[in-house]
Amino acid sequence: MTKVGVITFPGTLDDTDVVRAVSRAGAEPVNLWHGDHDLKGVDAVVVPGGFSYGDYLRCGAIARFAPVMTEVIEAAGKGMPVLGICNGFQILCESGLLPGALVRNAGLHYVCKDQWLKVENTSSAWSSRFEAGAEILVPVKHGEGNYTASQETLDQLEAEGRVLARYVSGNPNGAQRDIAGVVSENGRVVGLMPHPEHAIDALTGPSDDGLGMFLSLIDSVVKT
Amino acid sequence: MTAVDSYVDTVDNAVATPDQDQPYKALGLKDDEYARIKEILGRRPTDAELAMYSVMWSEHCSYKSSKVHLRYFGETTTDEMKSKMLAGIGENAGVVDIGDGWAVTFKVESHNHPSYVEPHQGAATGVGGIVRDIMAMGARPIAVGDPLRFGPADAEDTKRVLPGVVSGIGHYGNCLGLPNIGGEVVFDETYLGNPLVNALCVGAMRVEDLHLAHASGTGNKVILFGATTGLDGIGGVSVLASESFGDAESGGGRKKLPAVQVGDPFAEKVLIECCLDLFKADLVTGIQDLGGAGLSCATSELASAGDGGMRVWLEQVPLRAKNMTPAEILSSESQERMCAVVTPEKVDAFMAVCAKWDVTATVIGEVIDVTEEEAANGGRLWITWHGNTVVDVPPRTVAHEGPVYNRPIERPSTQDALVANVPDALKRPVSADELRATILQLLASPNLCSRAWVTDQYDRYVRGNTVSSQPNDSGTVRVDEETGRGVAISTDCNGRYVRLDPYNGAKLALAESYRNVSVGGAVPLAVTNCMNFGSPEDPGVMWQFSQAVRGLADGCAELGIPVTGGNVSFYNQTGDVAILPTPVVGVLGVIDDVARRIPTGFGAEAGETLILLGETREELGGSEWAHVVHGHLGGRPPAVDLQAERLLGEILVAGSRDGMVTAAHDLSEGGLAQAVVEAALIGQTGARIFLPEGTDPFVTLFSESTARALVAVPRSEEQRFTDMCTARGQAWTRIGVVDPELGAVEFQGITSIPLDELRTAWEGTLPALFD
Amino acid sequence: MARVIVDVMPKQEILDPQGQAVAKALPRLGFSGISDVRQGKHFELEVDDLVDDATLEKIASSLLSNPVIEDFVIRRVS
Amino acid sequence: MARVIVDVMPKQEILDPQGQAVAKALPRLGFSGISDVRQGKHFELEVDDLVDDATLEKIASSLLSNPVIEDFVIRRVS
Ligand SMILES: Nc1ncnc2c1ncn2[C@@H]1O[C@H](COP(=O)(O)OP(=O)(O)O)[C@@H](O)[C@H]1O
Ligand SMILES: [Mg+2]
Repeated sequence: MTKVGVITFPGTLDDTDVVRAVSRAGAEPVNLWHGDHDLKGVDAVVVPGGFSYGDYLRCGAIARFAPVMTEVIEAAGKGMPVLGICNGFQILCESGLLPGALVRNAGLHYVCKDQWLKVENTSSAWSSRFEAGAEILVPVKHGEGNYTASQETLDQLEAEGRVLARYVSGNPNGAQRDIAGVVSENGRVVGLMPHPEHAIDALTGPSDDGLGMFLSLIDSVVKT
Repeated sequence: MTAVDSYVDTVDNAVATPDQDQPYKALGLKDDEYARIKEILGRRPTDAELAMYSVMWSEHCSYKSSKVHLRYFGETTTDEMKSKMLAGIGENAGVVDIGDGWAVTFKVESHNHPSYVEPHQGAATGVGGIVRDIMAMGARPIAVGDPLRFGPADAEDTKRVLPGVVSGIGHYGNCLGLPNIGGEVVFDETYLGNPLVNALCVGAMRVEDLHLAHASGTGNKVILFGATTGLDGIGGVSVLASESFGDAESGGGRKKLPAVQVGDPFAEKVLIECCLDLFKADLVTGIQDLGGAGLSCATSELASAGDGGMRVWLEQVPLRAKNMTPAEILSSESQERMCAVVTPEKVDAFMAVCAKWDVTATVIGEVIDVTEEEAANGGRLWITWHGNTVVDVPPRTVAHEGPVYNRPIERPSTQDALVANVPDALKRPVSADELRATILQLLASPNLCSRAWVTDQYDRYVRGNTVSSQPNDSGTVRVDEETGRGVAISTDCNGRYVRLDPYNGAKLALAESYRNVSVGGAVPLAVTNCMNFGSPEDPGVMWQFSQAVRGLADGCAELGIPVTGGNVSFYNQTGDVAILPTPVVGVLGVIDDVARRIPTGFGAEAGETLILLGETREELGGSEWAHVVHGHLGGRPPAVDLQAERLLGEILVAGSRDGMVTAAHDLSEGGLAQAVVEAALIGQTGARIFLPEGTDPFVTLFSESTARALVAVPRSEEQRFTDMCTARGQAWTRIGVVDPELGAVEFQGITSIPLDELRTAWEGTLPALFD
Repeated sequence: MARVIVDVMPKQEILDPQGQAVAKALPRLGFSGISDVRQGKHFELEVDDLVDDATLEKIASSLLSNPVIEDFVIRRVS
Repeated sequence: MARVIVDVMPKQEILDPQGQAVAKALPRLGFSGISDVRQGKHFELEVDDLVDDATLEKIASSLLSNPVIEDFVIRRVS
């Protein structure tokens, strides 16, 4: 069975939800602790949302230095699929695994709402189950999700098809070019602000559209 | 360091200087209260003892004005009502058995004054405090809520207070990873200068894991863990509940300190996880949160709830400010701290868990034996500071034997005129255009418009168990993922109704909360409350209070559900003008499978029939219509009929169990018009309403008669559902159909209003005021 | 035109969780010798020469800082 | 012991919504003559005399600021 590591930092909040989503997709979740010095043989890693270390200083700035992140950065370099959701996305940007940064929402408020996204990249390790252009409904909930990068970086991301998804029917945070998520050069590392783990069951979320990301991962691990 | 700072008042010193002047008045104590302390101790108190007594004997901690009335809750709770109650009034929070081996604990608390002074931090630390109360019961906090009240929406100060309060609640709750599943936002003139920030928390645990705050077992260690202790909120508690609000000076000649605390939600999140690990490993004998009154409260309550004896080495307390005096350490309200009693052999394991979470933990004392004589006098709490005794008191006299007042009560002479001022003569909308304009005016009014501006700042998804939250009538969370068992909660209070009739107004708050829980398909089980009132020294306010307590207690007895806890906040007034009496009532219900919850929005199936349950009478006293359109408050509130509420609840639960009902929304402020429009907007579907023949459209649309709900029933279930209603004596009226094609809400023969227009009216108000 | 700087800091007696978080992180990252960190806000204002000190004082105390929990310092830099 | 100040500001080309919100609020509160506001962070560190400038530089660039979006200035004040 595909083993997916789910990291818990002090202040991580959505780890239990990611664990639930991973199991729901048919993979085996493995809890990883911020102080761990190895990845316990997992095939992929999810860095969940929350407020690691209180998000003091800058979101993700302190978490990026945790021992487990050293392992994640190294494994990602060798092609291990890594997904950063929300605070996890912020941590991956701070770690340099993904380009750009996430700054304060344009409206200056924390925003929790159901958000439509358009999936653009369907070749990454986390998005192969989606049709290009598919619109999915997934919650966003963050105060600093405004994606920012230099114009060259943005142009490059678009040219290389590395925009994972964009916000449609309204941009909740002012993100440049409506970017909700991006993909690394090798297509293995993905970061996004919306929470697919909160859209795996219409009982507790707005849809089950998010499950596709975890199913995609399983496909990609089986393939490699 | 000044000489004053370094001076420490000891018991020896107190004995030697019996006539020394003490600033008891500045600390909020009255002459006779000070005399009583001297009598208990047989000498004058030390500074530290005086700080302890003053803070613990404050209105906020001792309930000295409310105690005689609150007893009525106990007197009216029958054994049968208690059957599901595992802990009740007197514990940190009430606990009820919800089945499948699960227990749920819940409580509302006020943080009104601090939130006026510093809205963001005041509200944030309010959330922090209630969450620790829940943890002290051994439970995992699973959801929060926030009943809020502010001055007029367009008042300048509301622009300062509301956004700060909302960001404070959001920030703290969001960082803790607790879904916010409900609350209230109410505006009224009387809350200007006295905003009400009540915070609610729900926790869950296995029945066998219930922890009560006891310090028994001689030799057991007392461990303080969590944040370090600083100068925050020194004397805050006595200031909070005293009329001299704002000018408390702490002893020791220190410069005036802010009476606010700054919270660190990250520290609290870590503390939650740490506590849960400690509970899981069974390392805790007793546990108590540190809230108002800090260590004074925690040590005296733990000691008096146990065998009565405790010894504390106060210099062991980790401090974050320099030169703190014993009195300051004992009264500090630094946040994110807990106190545990641990058997000696488990101390190392306890410390190891704290180390894993990087939580500071320190043994500060131990449980000691008391002589029979000491036990009879209230036990012994003995606190030293570098070897000198600074506190030596019977803890029961601190924690439980504070003054009790039987304050004068008098029905205000103005009450009759208020009740006589009925709304009958107010100009009513008659023409179709007038009715249409009134529907839109009410829809956009601050008390009825969409709360999304507020609730979008709260995480409602975290933990993945939220099955219903705003804008539904009640918040529902799954407790057990295997069985789907869950709880629903709602808080309500219409202060205008309570103002017109405090006894029935409190019952009406209970009725609405009960209804909100049952329209979601849950069975109401238990009640909590937060009594927000003006000054208890005003006999008219005390009349309101005593009436409201009686109304709520009698109502609970009638419904057969117990009050398991609550909170009282007095002195919410500006000058002579008190707030609307606001007994916020929270009802908790249980639903055996959350998958069958009933949503509020129409449209799960096209062409559902809309049925109005209950009877509509002409009841407009205290109504939203009178308030919004005429600025009028007078007459009698709607009649309350709890038997009818109970029947309505049973019908809804049966409808949910048998899959007969696809949506339900209760009728409350704003009446039928508001309910229909909300359910259409939430469900994003059109609907056609036919007003029953021979009725006055204005009354049908805007009356606020109670025990009513609007339900959507699939056509295939209509016969079965209405037969059930008829058989059980539930009044029902077929009142319309859901029509997805229509794109509007049509009140037949009067007006049809497009959904877009309704949405703009409903959603535009708060953003226009606060963005 | 002048540039005015306003630094806003949490009052000494008030908890500063942000500063503490940084202080705790430093040794973990291998930096030693930093005994305390406090974190506040730094504002840079482009100000007309007509704006006097009293006005700046008012702006700092009423908008840029919260006097209940914060102190501020104003500097004109050019 | 020395006190070291690090001011971290959003890069000029980066949108600064917080600063803009302040700038917009000023005229509403009756303050005129302020043409631009930018908001950043202000750190005060108590630093051992042994900590050299290169180390401070590293702390500021690797932890206190994010070079993608922020610039910083270090000052020793005592
Ligand atoms: N301060 C708040 N925090 C969270 N939810 C809120 C708040 N105020 C209102 N809500 C939610 O918005 C919805 C509408 O509120 P309200 O009109 O007061 O409900 P009702 O009339 O059914 O009691 C409910 O789901 C309620 O829980
Ligand atoms: Mg309702």
